[in-house]
Amino acid sequence: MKIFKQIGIAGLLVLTSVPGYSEIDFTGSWTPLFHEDYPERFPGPELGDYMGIPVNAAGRLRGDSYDADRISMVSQYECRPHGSDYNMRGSANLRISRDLDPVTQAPVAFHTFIGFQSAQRTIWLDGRPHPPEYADHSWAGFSTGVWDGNMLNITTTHLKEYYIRRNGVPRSDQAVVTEHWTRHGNYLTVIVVINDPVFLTEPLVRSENWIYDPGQEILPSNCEPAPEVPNPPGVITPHHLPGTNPFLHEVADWYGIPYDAVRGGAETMRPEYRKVMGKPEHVPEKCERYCDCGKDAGACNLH
Amino acid sequence: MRRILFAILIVGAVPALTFAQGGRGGGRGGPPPQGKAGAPVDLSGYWVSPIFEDYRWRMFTPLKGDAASVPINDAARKIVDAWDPAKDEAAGEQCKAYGAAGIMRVPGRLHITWQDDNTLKIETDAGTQTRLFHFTGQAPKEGEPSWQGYSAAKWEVTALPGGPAGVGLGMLPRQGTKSRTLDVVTTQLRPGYLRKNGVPYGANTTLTEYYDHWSEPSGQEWFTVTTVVTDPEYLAIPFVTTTDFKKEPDGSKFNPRPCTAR
Amino acid sequence: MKWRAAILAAGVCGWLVSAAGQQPQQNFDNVKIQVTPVQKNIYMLFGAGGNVTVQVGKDGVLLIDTEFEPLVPKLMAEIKKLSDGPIQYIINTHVHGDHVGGNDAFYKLIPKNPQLPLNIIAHANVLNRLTAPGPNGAPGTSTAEHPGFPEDEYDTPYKDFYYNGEPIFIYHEPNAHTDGDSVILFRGSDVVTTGDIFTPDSYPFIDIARGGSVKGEIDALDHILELTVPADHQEGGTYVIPGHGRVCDEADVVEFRDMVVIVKDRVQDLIKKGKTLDQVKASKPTEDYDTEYGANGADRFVEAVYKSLSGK
Amino acid sequence: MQSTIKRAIWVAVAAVGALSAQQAPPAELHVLPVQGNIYMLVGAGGNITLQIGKQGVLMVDTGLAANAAAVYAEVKKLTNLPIRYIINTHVHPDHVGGNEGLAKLIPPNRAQPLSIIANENVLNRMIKPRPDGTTQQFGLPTDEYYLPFKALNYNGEAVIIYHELNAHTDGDSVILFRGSDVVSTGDIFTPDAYPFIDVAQGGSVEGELKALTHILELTVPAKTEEGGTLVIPGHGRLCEETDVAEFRDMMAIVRDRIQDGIKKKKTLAQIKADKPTLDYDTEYYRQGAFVTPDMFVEAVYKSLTGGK
Repeated sequence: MKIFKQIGIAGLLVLTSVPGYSEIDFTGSWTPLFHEDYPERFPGPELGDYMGIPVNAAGRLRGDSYDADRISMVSQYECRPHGSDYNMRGSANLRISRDLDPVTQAPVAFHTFIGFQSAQRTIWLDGRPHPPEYADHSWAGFSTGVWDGNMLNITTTHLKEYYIRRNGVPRSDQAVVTEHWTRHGNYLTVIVVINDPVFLTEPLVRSENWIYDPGQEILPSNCEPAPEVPNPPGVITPHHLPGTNPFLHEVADWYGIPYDAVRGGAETMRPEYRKVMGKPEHVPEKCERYCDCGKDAGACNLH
Repeated sequence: MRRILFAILIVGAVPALTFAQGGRGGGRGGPPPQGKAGAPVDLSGYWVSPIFEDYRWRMFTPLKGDAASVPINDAARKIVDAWDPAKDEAAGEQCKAYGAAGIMRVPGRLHITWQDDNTLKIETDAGTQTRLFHFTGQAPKEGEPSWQGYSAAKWEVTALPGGPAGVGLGMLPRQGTKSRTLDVVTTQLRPGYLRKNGVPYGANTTLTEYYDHWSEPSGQEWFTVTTVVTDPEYLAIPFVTTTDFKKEPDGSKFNPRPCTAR
Repeated sequence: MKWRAAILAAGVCGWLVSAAGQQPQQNFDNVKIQVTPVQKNIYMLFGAGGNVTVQVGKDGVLLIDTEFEPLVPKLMAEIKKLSDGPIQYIINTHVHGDHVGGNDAFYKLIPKNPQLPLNIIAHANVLNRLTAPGPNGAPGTSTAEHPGFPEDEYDTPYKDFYYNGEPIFIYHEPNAHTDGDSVILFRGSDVVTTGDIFTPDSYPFIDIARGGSVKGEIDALDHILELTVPADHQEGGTYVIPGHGRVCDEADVVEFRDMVVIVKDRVQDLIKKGKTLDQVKASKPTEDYDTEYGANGADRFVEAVYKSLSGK
Repeated sequence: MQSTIKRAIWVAVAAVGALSAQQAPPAELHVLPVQGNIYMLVGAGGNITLQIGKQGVLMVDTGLAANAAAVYAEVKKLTNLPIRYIINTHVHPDHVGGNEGLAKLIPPNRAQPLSIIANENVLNRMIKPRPDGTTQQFGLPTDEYYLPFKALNYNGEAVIIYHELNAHTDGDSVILFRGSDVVSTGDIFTPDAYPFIDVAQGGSVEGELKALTHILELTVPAKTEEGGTLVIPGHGRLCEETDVAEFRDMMAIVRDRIQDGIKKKKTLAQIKADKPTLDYDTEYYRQGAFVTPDMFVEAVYKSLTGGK
């Protein structure tokens, strides 16, 4: 009975409709694959490693001044979730859900939930405008998505200042992030493009992969800043004065890399840079740090 | 727009109508055209790969024994530890890191052209390699293994988790999404390296690639290739990476140079 | 980008305008008033100059800061859209012309009502500076010719009262941006208005000539951080209306506070090494912040920090 | 060690005394809606403050051990949401007694685990052996804080916990619910009984006065000096700023009288004989109340003379 009705309606509509296409569905639980930069993403980046970032002088000095104690001494840093641009590179699992318009069944929004610090984000698909410039910013920012075939193109504004790499290279609250999500079978590919006039000389492009993982449990995380020890007298925000950071050469020496390359910058990221990059000051015999991260699809042991 | 969408959703749910359009979903009136004629995006031109990720593994020949991020197994670990570039050179195998499973990660530029209506050609300046993507179906039975192997390509019809694209689901043929992705499956590979420092892949490797084209707000064109290396011999799970290529106005920076083992 | 420019412009005007709140030679004809609902009773209005905080409720309307005289009719029109209740309180966060410039005009526009008198509140130092004798013995401006001057001044560490169903705390922040800064907490609405102690898009203008100091500035920012309580995961909760720029919360104040502290530490270090002001400026102690807070404000900021630390 | 145990016993007795002034167990519990998210739960020992909102339940104090089950049942009548926080204003058994029972009754919740907060001095005292030699295992305030204040945001409002130095004890917390505009004082403020200044556990009259003055800073009355911020005392009725002012002034006046006596080299006995609280006894002392005028005078005297 119902079927006949449908055919009736459908027939009618088909006559009046031009070909259109439904969207890819990203909903479900996903686990990140760390097949690129595993040691950076977990257990964490080396200090002073700006490789692969088209960083400007300002961003580089912020990184040089960064003291990791900041996270524990400035209590407001303790419970921050990642910015939504960094989150797709982070080390927690991801759940994506979707709102549909009850009448048209057209997708209204995707919601992402990431276990680390309960990071939540909405990507609006209904064509709504972004808020005015004088509205408040957030870790997730304000995201709108537009479909291009099987690719969702996302634009994010209103981000809070955060970092591009967890060693102090910042991403400013003026950044505009564009993303391109697509899905191939059980693989989710997320391309993140960060445009930051404040700290980057050109867009930063990073692409991550997630694998479909139904049935995983993602719990909200509870976090309360709890300063364990008071700051040393006079210290409000720990940092290294310019030219005094003793750790900047470590990464070059540990991995046998020219120091200039470690400092990052757009010019160091072109293939032709290999011709001019110069010689490392120190080259170890063989790999000694994180050489087996991800071996047998396992975690990252330190040797 | 939503009206149309509504219509299509219903059409998708009605056998009589959708069979009439051919069961392969996605495009109407049977399978969509392949090859040059069916190209939903234009990948031809000169492209460069700026090194944003895996910088210290891609830009340099990594330290001996560094297999970080690759889900290798014990067999692979032995080969990694035994890596000796001199031996490879002596054996005339200095192109081991330039095979299909590794070449897209080698810093360099690509020149992509249509060799003919059914063959997309990718030339690399690093190692002067040539990959041919055949839109004419599966690999020949008796193929000779080579660095670049045999690549069967098709314009993806629709993304369907855990199944071939666009087939019917139960009684209802599937109304799919219009895809802009180029799917390439490469086999008949000569054993080579995923990384310059001897992280291996074996002869039974199947390389699956998805080429996705996108643009910056500025209009600057890019494509990202999602590479899935499946190698029962040396990998615990498929090795999945994404490599981003930026369009260049011309070939002035395309700089062919031979393979090197170091 | 345009937005930033506007803010900087306004900031600079604010600085140029004399304490008596005379208008800068600036045309406000095309200035549009933007209204942002912040939280519960609180709205933020912005045209040109400083941000205006508006609290509306069953009792009436409370304003913080008044921008420039020519903008007052436009501001008034927007306020009327939010509430037709009486305007009973005006609070000035500090003495600069882009924050007190509209006081007189508001006083004139607001209908007099003995039952509901208009209270204009600021720290005593704001009134003192507004009425202080001019240079070379020129007579001070009298409150007679400026009925909009804050004659309900306070000189205690804080002042509190209850309005529109919530407690309102006005804290004096000693010698921060000036010597008459007030930070206002709307405890029920959970919103803090900071005045120019906090400006997310530009370096703080530490007005040493009017009693500002970098130590007071940092103490004030730390106090603001004590007042703000973020909701889950360091976001939202207490909202912060800065002197200039967008609506913020605690995390934004932390970024700003850390910047001021880091630059202060650098300048302090250079002073210890016996560097002169010019040498300090030349060593670019704000290099990594200029792209964010505006290079054109850097020298003024560094100079203020230097003078405030060296006493020279 | 000996003295600690004695102290513990003494406090236990003290608490029961303070309680018997109001009613005898089995407790008859009453719930009074206060303002915003806040309810006052009376009858379990010290007053219990409940904050109930869209996220769950936050409790200030837990009453006597014997009443834990009854208190839990009462909370369940008000909401099915989980109990996320317990805050203890101080260490006395009529305020922390219910911790252990509640910690056992509250089902584990991975999304909103129970977290028990108090000043670190409360924890330090609670982990010491009890009179019977055993030590408490459940319901300890292991989310202790040591800074001047601790801030949370729960049920959509800021909740600020202030440490009041050496007031009623050395571990007193005053809690401000900023959105609901309610202050919970613990035993620093008890409108119808003399304060029990527990000198033995770090209390002092100066600290009491400072704490009461701080409470006056936190409270803002609405029109005509009434309403506005409401105050939940450690024991007794719901109050507001003016009630706290009355109490504070009583303390200050009695303090000054005794100080004067001390200046005149009077002994404790002589000062007691002067009846420095005469004009307050009818208001703050009722037959059977735990803190007698003499105890109050003695505590003030000891606190002013450094325990002599």
